Amino acid sequence: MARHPAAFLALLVLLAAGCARLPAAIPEGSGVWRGCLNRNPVTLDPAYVVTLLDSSICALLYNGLVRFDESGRVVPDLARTMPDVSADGLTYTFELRRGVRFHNGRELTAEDVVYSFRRILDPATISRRSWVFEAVEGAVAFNRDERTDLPGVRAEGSHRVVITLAWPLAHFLSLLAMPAGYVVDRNEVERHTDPRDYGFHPVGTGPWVLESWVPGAYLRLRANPDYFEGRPHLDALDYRIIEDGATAVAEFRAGNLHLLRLGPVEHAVFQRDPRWEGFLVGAPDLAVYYLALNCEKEPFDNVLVRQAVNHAIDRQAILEAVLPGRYVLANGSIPPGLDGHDPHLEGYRYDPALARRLLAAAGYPRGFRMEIVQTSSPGVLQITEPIQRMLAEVGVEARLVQLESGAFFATIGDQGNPDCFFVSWWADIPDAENFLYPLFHSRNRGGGGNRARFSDPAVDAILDRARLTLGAAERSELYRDAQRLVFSQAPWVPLYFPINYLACRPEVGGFVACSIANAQKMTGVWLAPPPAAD
Amino acid sequence: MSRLLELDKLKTYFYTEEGVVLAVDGVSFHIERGETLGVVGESGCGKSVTALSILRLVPNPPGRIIGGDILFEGQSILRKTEAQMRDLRGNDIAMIFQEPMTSLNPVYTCGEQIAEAIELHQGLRKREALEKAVDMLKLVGIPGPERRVREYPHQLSGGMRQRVMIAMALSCNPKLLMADEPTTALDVTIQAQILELMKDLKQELGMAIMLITHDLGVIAEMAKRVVVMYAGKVVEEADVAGLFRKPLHPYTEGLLSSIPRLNRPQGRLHVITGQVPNPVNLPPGCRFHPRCPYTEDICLQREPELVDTGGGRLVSCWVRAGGSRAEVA
Amino acid sequence: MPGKRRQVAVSGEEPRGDVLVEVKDLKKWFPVTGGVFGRLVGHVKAVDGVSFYIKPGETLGLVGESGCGKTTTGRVILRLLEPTEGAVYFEGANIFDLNREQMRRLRRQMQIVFQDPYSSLNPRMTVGDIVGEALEIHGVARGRSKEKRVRELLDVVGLNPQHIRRYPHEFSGGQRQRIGVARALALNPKLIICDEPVSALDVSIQSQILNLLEDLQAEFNLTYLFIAHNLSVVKHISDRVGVMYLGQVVELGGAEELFANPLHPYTEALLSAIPLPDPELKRDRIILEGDVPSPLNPPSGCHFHTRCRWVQPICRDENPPFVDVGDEHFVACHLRKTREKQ
Amino acid sequence: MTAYIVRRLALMVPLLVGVSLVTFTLLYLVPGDPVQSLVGERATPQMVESIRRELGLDLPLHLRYGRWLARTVRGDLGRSWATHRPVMVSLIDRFPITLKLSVLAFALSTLLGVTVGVATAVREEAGGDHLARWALLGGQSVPIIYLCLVFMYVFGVWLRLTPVSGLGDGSIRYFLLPAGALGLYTSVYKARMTRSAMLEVLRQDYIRTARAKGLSERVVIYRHALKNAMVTVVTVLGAGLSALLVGSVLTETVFGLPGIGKLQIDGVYARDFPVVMGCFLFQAVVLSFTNLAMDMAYAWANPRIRFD
Amino acid sequence: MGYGMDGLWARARRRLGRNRGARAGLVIVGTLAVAALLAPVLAPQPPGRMDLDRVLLPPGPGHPLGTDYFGRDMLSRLIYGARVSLTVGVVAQSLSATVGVTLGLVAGYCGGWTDLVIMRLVELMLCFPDLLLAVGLTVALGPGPYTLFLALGLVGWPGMARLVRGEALALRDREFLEAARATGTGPVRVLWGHLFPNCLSPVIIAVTGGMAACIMAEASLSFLGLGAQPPTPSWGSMLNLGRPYLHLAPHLVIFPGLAIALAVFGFNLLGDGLRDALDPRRSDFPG
Repeated sequence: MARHPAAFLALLVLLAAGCARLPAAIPEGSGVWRGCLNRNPVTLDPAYVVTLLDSSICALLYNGLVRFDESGRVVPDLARTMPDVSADGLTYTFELRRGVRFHNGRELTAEDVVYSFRRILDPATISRRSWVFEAVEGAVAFNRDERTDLPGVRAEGSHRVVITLAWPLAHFLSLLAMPAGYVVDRNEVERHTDPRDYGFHPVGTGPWVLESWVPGAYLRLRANPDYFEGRPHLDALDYRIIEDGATAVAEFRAGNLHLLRLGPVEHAVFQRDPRWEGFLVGAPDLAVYYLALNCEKEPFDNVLVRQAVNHAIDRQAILEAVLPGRYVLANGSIPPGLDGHDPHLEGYRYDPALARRLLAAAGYPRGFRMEIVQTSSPGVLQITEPIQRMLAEVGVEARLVQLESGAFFATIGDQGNPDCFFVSWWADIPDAENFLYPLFHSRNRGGGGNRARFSDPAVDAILDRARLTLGAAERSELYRDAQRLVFSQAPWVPLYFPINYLACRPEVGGFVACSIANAQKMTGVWLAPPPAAD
Repeated sequence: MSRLLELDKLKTYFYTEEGVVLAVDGVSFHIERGETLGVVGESGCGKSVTALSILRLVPNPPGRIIGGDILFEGQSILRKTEAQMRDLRGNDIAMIFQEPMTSLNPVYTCGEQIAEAIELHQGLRKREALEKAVDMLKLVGIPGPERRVREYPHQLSGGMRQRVMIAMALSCNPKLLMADEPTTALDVTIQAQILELMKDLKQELGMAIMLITHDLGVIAEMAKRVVVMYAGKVVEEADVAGLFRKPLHPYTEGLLSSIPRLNRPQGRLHVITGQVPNPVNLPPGCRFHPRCPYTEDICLQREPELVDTGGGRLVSCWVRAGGSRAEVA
Repeated sequence: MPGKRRQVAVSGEEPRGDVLVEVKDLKKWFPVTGGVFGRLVGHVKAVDGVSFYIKPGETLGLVGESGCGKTTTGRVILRLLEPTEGAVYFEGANIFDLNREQMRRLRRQMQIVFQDPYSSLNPRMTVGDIVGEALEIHGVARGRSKEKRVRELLDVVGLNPQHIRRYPHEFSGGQRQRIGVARALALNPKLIICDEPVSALDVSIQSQILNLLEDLQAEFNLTYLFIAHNLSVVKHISDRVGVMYLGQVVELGGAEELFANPLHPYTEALLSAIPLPDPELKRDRIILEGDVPSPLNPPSGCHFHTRCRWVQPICRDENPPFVDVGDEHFVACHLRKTREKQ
Repeated sequence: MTAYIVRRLALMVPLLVGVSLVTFTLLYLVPGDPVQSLVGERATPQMVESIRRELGLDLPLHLRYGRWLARTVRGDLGRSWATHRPVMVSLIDRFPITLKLSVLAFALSTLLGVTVGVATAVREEAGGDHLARWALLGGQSVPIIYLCLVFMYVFGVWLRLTPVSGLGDGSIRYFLLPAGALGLYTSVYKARMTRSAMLEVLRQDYIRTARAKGLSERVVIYRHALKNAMVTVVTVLGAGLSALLVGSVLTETVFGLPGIGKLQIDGVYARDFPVVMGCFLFQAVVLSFTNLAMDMAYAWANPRIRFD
Repeated sequence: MGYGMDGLWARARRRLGRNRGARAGLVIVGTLAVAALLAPVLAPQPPGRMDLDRVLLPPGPGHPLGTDYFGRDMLSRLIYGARVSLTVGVVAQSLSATVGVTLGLVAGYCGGWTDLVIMRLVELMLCFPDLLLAVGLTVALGPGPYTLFLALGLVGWPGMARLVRGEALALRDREFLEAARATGTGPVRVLWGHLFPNCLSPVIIAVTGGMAACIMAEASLSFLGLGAQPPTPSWGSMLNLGRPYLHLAPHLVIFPGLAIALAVFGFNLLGDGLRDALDPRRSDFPG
């Protein structure tokens, strides 16, 4: 997954928060949740979801075979239990819950699961997420229109689904928990003359039913009374679409929103306000912000230069100035909280003199000129402007090239060849694999995720091996090794793992923040009768 | 019975960026009931401002009536309230202007514009007023008045518009009609029509007319008495015949001899030398002295008074009338 | 073409040799568009078949009421407007046959003085630039010598040569008109078209300019085409006078003769309409009824027939020829003979 | 009159073609492949290729334009590349929002602008009028986004007189603040135009005529002068209304009103070709019709103008 | 009337001097221009100097207007920002004035087909909403100072062309132009030597107003992330980058906002004053 940081800003990644004091009994049907989204969702069809925001809304409407719980662990969802996995790790057998009904009342069967997965891989669908299932037997050929059957996904009877993989994949279940693994109703999809219209009329099995969606204005979901885990506490979820951060703050202050995702500055403001003490919560996001250096392009094809750049930047000072209390300094790419995160990994310390020496050694005693490509959001500039200044101090003249996001992603992808760029990577799945394989495997250079165009056969070998390794401890060790190896060659200037803060209105209860976008189902949230307004 | 209108040393000044313009500077004359008085002078001599002062319509700022008095039927106009003034305007004293093209409001029909004054001053309903407007158009000789009353000014020719203006001015039977260059913008043949119309109407309605013009021909044809103005002052006042037979003031004299004549043979034209003085920077003494062929020392120093030389002829000139040295002294 | 073609009786096909300018059957129609796609709906026949000539050194006056086409005639003769039809011979050459460069050279020979002394001088230029521009364009004089010549010209027209750096608005109307005359004189032209040069001026200034024009004519042997609506002025300054009505010259003759003995009913009416500054003079006036018809759709036959008190059936159908009744007195009227008999 | 309207409508055709060509070219020049924004991060070249084919991006330029034109002529503006929503549906959904906002803002700014314009023209030197004029000028000097924020906090958060932002149920209440900010913002220009038109008119002879008739100053100003001044002001007002109608992006963004302007700017960012083309075309049509309407209003106000 | 006075410009100057608003506008604009020109002298610090230990300081000694999130001196940045903001205005307005005046003059003077073609083009351009056209151009060309100039310049010219054409049409039949042609002046010289100087006052007024609009537009584009590019501080970008700090460190928003408001206010006042002063129809003495 991992869409741009600017586009995604909203409610999704929520924090373990105990806002309202727990009452004796949770009131049933306790009202309407008022939330906000910072953009209009693009689509609610799991086959086309690419943004975190769409993903988080889909999570409310749909279920997959498995899902992430609030801490990011994979737990059964439509499946009654965790699947049986064959010893070779290739065959997964899922027993479905009985009596699960779509919002239209029809009962879900194994065929629906098969249809949904096939649909993702069907070349006619042109799904953006076919790679999720690429390990499934026959998937690649099916997706390329080279065969018409998909042997890897089968229904056995009405309530058993068997998936066979072409190669073992340790994090396969995590992939299934992504929106691409959500189950849709075939009839509902095919009802529309243009199947793409389904995206506006989603019908799933989830705890919430889409009631209305006025694009650009709001989205209203009502509780699904027949939800298989029981009806949610709240009656409905109202999500207003508020793009301007300042407007959202105004609405929150006016009492019109229950939850506000705080920017660094709002965070500081709310923190100083005693009224909000105890209603602010922070939790790390599964993401990493970094400055990528183009390893294929002069002068960054020289590891000494890359190391010099790393030494030239006082990351700690910058982050402390602009994101106090909102970051964990990153020395690698795997965020804390994931298996494989290495707290002992040593970063490049700030040492301009050393940086200059390295540059001289690399043949650039008087520095060089470069461009830092970035998007044009204010938060980004706050990081890159001081970087620009620090680089200037070691003789590297960096020009900041601000592109709006469309041009930015084209430039850092296959269509451009930038020197260096500032970007972030957000977890698709809470797995270390997601922070190494797409980012550093030479197979994924460019558009595939490895935008620094880093390439090292040794790293490739470890990553390939890790993907096939099923033992958790062993995998974790491999990823630690890979990370150490990668960062010894400094393809990035890793900056930080973000910590997100939310402000909750006091009447909110049972809200638990999640680090992964589609883990939040909003089923446990309730509202106490509101105290005096702010 | 008092005179219809009497101006007594009227002074209207304009306070502009360039300085104070003495547009009307101590003007005195009178108009009898039913009489046609011609006011003649060149542009900037103050004749239009005099007329506007009588209606108290001098734009303020920058203009202001700062002295003298205007008596209409024996009552001071300057002491009237604005409401009383509005009763007077268009009702007792009406005015028509030089440019029939621009003097009518382009967005209202002729009928509406005539009826407006009738409604206001005679308290008629709109429909009655419009009927009266048709009568007025008939009176001023506009063919098809029922149709014309619904037409806009731009649909009429210049001559027709001036007739509408006259109809509007006469709609409330004013005692005094002030006509400010009523035919200057019109062609000769149309001018003849309008002048003829004004003569007829005067005979019919019996109002007094104050005819302001620079055209001595028009004066000769229309007026009984003439006032000649120069640089904000009256320089001569006379009956028409007398003025044309023997002008007293050197300015009047020069004016009369400098126009080409159709009906008499003429050699080289006589010329009044120099320019009309700058109204902000008037010459001392007699304002005409820099252009006057008869200038004496006193003309440079003291302004002459308007003196009666007998037979209803008044002139303000040191040379021709002695300028009332005795009186001033 | 609507109506019958007017017969031209001024001269034959060849240009006359003894004249400076000859205008032959000149027409200037302005197209009028309207309708859904800007279709041509008609023409304003501003000048509709005008013929006359001007002899060197004389002043030809052209009078008529507004919209009669006298100003347009002047503009077409200068080729400021392109004619619809007809020819203008200047010293024997048809100016409409000249190319740009030839025309540019010819412009030195003919100049114009405008009516409005306010709008005819560029308010953003100094007097020196206004008068001297022609000198510069035609490469006559530049820099010092230009300035010297401009000062001379200012002196000639009675302005203070010291004022060369002043702007037009710093002058009075009469002085501005003098600047306009100086500009016209700059290139020593043979012909000056005076388009209502005194009608915007005060009476006392008018005579100054008229005298100036007469003096200059004598001094530089100028030829004038004097366009005006004021008959007194035209009579005073002209040797011969043409009277225009609705795009046509209806009568043309020696000034004294024409005013003493008008042959066309329009001329007659025009003359009697002028108020004379002579209160003791009693005369009968001919008051013309109604307005001048629109040049967009002039009356058939004789254009004047709608307002003529002598109108006959023939006048409605046939445009009268413009004929010489002797002594270079031309008139276009069917009834001339009939009335003479009366 | 009918003929005139027909003519104006006929003239719209080349205009629309022109607009579409310019937009098309501009879009073509925009760097950054739309596909990149559609596929997300982990795209295989094969996936990119199939999306390009789906969108017709593999075709040469003139064919793409031709296809678009052929479809548009049939009244089909296509579907958004990003959301797949039919562009026509989006336009129809969003136009009422923009319309409400702009008509309200227009009414407000006209009222405010004309009042202040007349007041300052009639009493040129008086203190109170100057104050009003300066206040308007001051209001316009604040960038509109901040004006919006101030309105939001004052009326929405502190006084709680109006909703803070958003579309709500679409009732007028929700449009008061944005229309207020926008109206205040655009009234300065109108005040200025009204003032100079009034000053011009007050110099005219017919005003003197009206006064000479004995009409009261109020009648002279409001009946005789204002109607004439409006003749000139109407054209300016029209420009203002069309500017509002085609979207006030910033206000819509800040107040979270999904209007045409917002749709369009999002389209530009996403390189959502059908949306952008559709929006510009739609705006050109709206502009043409407003201009036509304004010309009619002008003709109505000004009897000198008659068509044909 | 109208003689014995000094030049038209002198009168305009005097009227400007008498107009309180215009005087204030002139002072404001003049001050800003001087600040922009003398930025290196006036600014207490280089605009880019960071001090990460002294961030978000409120106004006080040492930093009269406080510091921003990098500890940069706000006053210095504002002074340098004047350069960008005014340059954007000047360059964009020069561009649109050049194009607009040329096309407007040609259209108005030549008439006929030329006029038709140019005016259709103008109408076409006017079909694009200003801000959206600027956004489109900026996105197409990539943000940057030149893009900003070009985008704002291109947005402005059709209005200017229409204005100048109207002016030229009104002047086209004035006799002084005929006089120029009668002396054999070529069309180019008539256009630029005679016609242009007489259209100058409305152009000056429009440019003054346009300056205000440009400063505003730069702020709007910054709001959309398309404004001036760092490290060059422009008021618009300072305002936009400071916006999140509205509650925490309001001086980050207030001062650039004030600067913009002041500049816009100044230019508008000046424009209004110029309109009154240069309007040739305004005279104080009737007839």
